[in-house]
Amino acid sequence: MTAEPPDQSATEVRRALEALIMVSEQPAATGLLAELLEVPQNEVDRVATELAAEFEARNSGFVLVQVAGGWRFESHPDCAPYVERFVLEGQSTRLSAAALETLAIVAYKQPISRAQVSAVRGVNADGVIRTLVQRGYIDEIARDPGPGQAVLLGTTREFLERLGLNSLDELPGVADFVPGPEVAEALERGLAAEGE
Amino acid sequence: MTAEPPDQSATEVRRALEALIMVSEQPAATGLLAELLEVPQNEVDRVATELAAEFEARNSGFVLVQVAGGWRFESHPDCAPYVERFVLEGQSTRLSAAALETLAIVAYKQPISRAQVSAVRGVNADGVIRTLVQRGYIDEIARDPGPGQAVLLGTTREFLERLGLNSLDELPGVADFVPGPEVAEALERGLAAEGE
Amino acid sequence: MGVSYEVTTPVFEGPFDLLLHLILSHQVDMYEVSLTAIVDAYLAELSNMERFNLDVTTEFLLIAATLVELKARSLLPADEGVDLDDELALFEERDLLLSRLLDAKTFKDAARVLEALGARAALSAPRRSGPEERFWGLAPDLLEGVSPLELRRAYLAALAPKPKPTVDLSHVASIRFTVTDVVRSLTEELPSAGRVRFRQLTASLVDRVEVVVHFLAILELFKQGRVELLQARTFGDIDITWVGSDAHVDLASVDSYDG
Repeated sequence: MTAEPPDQSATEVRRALEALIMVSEQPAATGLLAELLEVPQNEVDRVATELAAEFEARNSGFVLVQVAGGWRFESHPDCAPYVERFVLEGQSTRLSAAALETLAIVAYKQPISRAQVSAVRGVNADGVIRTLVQRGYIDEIARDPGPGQAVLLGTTREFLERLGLNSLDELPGVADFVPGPEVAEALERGLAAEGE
Repeated sequence: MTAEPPDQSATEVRRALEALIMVSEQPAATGLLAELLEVPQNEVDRVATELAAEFEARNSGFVLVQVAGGWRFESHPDCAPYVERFVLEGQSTRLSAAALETLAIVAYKQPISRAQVSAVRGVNADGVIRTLVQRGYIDEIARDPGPGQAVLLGTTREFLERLGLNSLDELPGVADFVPGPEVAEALERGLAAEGE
Repeated sequence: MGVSYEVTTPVFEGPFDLLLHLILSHQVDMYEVSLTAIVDAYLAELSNMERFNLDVTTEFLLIAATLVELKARSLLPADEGVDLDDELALFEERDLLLSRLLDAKTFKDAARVLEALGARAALSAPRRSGPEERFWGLAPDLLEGVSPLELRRAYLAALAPKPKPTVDLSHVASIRFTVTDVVRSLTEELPSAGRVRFRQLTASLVDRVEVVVHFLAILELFKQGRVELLQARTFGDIDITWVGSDAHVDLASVDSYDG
């Protein structure tokens, strides 16, 4: 190791990174990888990003992606028809419209209490919330410091993984969804007393 | 697809093979791969062997190897020191409360299916079960004779040794404890659900 | 009215969902749309709903009441005697409803994006096989320091009845009776009273929801031809006159509100 060529250690970091991500069951956290490889975190992300591009350029059947704060290997979306036949996990039942809307409310308004979710939905949302908790999308993340100490809900790490997000920052801003003036106008007109 | 270049389907087989081996938890059996890719088994072995050479030539941190009648990606032996540190340090050294509860359920209720464990815990327990299996504390010990033939889990010899027990009979008794009706129901429901 | 509406989705998740659908589906001829059409459509949907629980019903009724209030205001001739507070309260009510509708629309659209993200992510399966067997032995013994008694404790904890997720009823708890209840009691009281004013009838009620329930009960009796209603001016008091025979009031049809 004493007379190693200048880029030997770069190669070693690259290989070790591949090996570690390969054996990690969860997305391999950037912080942990940096610690094990004894390089700065941004170096981990830089090398991994390069690798991801290399695998993509090679037209690989797998991709290296950054998800929930870590790196992991996944099958390439193009190969979904083959993988679906093989992996049972991919066949998990889809969320209902009600569950998706409730999930959106929790994702954008977290931390949020059950009562607040119900208020936004306009109907009691306890049943839907229970389903989302059971399926691992959301969980209790805090307690309201107020007198009632209501449980506050938020999204989980698994939520990020299932949506392929690295962090909540990657969710499109809620402002993107706020209805445009024409919808607001239509709604307002719908509620306007005629003859005004 | 009508005017596809001559080696398009070869590329597709190669990519699908990589994808399938990447996401397989066990070595991907050659026979199964051949079936999914709709090519002869010797073609699977030929392509995989080529791929293995390609990854080796690339000086990858992982290798593609043939084990137990199937193919799988493994970390490269050169990278073992990093993987060892990862296994030693990268993971928690204590069982989480959730993992301990799951282990306890398996210990006292064996043989028990994954679905039943999840039903009793009220959340999906597959991840925790995988960890417990890898640590050698629990394992598949039977199959449900029912229609679904669900895998049934039980504790291992290693589990007994680590707890300093000679046999399961030495587990502290819980006979005086009657589970609530919803747990009983969860156990029944879990079994029924899996049989579906 | 000339405005036909089609309900494309038979199941609405809540009053906002329904109202949103009704209003936005009228968008085609937006300038023709009247509140009356919306209210009629909403109430028609409401009466089509057969069985649902108290929670759902009250939420739908609250919105219905707001709509009816808005409608009533538009139908009655303007009067300089209108109470400014009442009018402001109504505007506030409408703005509140509007902002909740906008919220509903926002999260409906956000849900679609989450769904698309999830669908895209589902095309890839993650690698989860973990370290090869040869490394397993290196993993720290997670059972170190765990005694059989602790295992027993964990088992009992796992099987202990979980605290049932409690249904937060604070927003409906004040409703101590249903529309049916009120219809029943009014059929008993009104014949002897003959004529009564709505404000008099509801003077003792504290919560606005209870007033709404009474209002709906009166409307129900009106629909069944048991009472006549007279409101002299916008937001004025309503005179309720019992005209019904002693014949049995059809409570069964009222049941659709709270079944």
